[in-house]
Amino acid sequence: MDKKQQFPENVTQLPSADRREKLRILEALLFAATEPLDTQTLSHHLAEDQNIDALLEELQNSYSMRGINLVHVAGKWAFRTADDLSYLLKSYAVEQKKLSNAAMETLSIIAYHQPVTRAEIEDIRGVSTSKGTLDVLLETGWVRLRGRRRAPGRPVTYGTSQTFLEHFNLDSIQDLPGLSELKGAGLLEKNLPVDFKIPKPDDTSLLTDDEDPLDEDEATAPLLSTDMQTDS
Amino acid sequence: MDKKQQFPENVTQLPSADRREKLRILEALLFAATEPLDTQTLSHHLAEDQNIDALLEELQNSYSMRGINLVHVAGKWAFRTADDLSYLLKSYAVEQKKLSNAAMETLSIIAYHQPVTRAEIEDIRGVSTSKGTLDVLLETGWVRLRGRRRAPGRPVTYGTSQTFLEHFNLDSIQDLPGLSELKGAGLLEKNLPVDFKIPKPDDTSLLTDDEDPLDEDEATAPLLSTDMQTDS
Amino acid sequence: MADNKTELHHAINKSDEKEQLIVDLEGFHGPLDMLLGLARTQKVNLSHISILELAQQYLLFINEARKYRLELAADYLVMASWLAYLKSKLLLPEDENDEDDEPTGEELAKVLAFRLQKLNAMRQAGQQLMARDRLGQSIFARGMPEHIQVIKTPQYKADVFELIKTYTTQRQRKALGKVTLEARNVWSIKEASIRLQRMLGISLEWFPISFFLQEFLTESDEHRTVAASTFGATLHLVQQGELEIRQSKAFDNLYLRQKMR
Repeated sequence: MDKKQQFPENVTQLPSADRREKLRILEALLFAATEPLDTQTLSHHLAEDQNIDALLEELQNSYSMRGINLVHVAGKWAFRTADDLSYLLKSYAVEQKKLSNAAMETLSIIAYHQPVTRAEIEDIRGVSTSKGTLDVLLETGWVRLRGRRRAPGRPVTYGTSQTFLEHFNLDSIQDLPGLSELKGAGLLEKNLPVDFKIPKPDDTSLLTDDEDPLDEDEATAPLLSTDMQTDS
Repeated sequence: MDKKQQFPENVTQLPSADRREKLRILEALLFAATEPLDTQTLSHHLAEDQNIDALLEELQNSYSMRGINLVHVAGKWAFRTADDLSYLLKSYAVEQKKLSNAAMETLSIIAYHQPVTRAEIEDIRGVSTSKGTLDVLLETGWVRLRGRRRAPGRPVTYGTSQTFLEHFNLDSIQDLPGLSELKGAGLLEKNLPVDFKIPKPDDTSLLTDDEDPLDEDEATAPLLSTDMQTDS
Repeated sequence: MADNKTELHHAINKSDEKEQLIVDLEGFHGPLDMLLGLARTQKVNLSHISILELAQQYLLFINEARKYRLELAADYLVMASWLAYLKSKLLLPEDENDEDDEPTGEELAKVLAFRLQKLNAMRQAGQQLMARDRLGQSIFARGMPEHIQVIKTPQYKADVFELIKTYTTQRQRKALGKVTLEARNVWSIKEASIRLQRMLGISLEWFPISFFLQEFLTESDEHRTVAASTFGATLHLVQQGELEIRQSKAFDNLYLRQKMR
């Protein structure tokens, strides 16, 4: 970034008043133009014997460290916001969204049954879970990749995160109601089969006995695609 | 405050790399837009305690000799091509319908006498306003309906807009050419050059004491016909 | 327009050359504009203009125009009569008696001079405005603005009840298997009796009850409810004395007919 230190100088060091005027002209033409300009168009406005390429290069240098740059695209010249400042041209808006039914079902299964693999989720739901559903859940930050099940194919295990607890305003995952509470609240019917069980949810970060840690790169950048290959 | 100890309050003492980066940001923002930006909008993108006026002034200085200038227009900041280079840019000029003499005269009466009613305009011009004078001005966006005069018939009052300032490259309505001379000569007085009470042209959106707000539908769709009925 | 005015001045200065009076008034924007045009012939600053001379010129013009039966807008005629009044005030010696009420000729002249100056000032201001470096005419904004792009980040919302409810619903659905009931199409007895009466009206002969069900026989899932409610309705209508019913033996066909009255 030592180039930045030259920032204020550039124009004042121009060799001659004439040359400076030519640079002003090029600058104004390029600024007001509604499309990128080629050197031929630009040179119409300058004395013929001027070396326009050298002038444009000089102008490009003088803008190189500034908030806008003079760029050469497809043989034409135009001003553009400096790449590193392109964030200024973006405004970020938050869009409130509801989870799809499938995502909500998957999330609730992950919450109660974690650590759980995609195949296990599908087994509980009785339908296959699309890649997009798990993608969305990972995007919410409520679901995380925990590790890999010690089983054929070493499928990834899913669990809920700290963010999950924060969003759902839970002190701990154990605050999710169990079987008797759900029945008491009328959320489950009384005549369920005897073997109907609700697991005790557990989001401890310690891996369970049948979990292996994620591979190193997965742990830092949990790409779902990695998981998909193994899990499906 | 820790911050104050770490960063000196006075901007001129800021580390130059930081200051340069702020200048780049302002430059990029002002370059990206065609419409003038106010300091408040600009300061959203800078650390809060930055002295933005000093930064803008520095930017203005660094561009003062160039083909593009940073100008203060309509109370805001904008990059514009240098005025001495207009000869180059003639081909860029947007085709604009020439205003009739009557419309031009009416425009200056509105600008210098605002808020002003149609009857008052006619009084100064000594002739009734033909159709196609005020509506042409309203169409340019330079003139706007301000409110209604608290007087019999509640005539609509006219004034100039932000677009007017931008188009005529004025920082504020007080910068109208020859304004102080006209005021000094009493030529902006409504009646006789006796009992001087010098009005100041006023394009603020705040209504004056003898103005009422427009009715709701007029404010959103300023139809001249509404005015015709009441004003004539 | 400037040419028209010059012609007019010629016409007024040499009023015997009447042909030149065919100057159209459209060149002027009203009487004040015309007065300003006439004032220019005096070649003095507007503030030193001779209002009397101006009034005479104007009246001369109006008289000439009338001779040629030119149609003059009301604005011009109003100004003419006002100027005639002003002229008389300026020419006649001051009447010492009514100085309280009426403005003097001098004062009236001042008013006119002021109005002319005022209009002239606005006219010049308009020209000054138009001569400014205007945006899009002589100074320019960025030709290719880079617009702000709005990037929406989704923020998901869900609450814990929703979570639990979704969980229990799906677990239960699976656990209870096919027990889930679909909303069924059920015939009420009232519906059945309406239908029965309508059909019995067709004939006075005995008909098997199955005949009345024919229409529905194809849809097996509706058959049971229709049969049940039709039977119920039949009993009801018999009780009401609307229907007669007979069966030769148990489990044989039931026959119905409308009760004879």
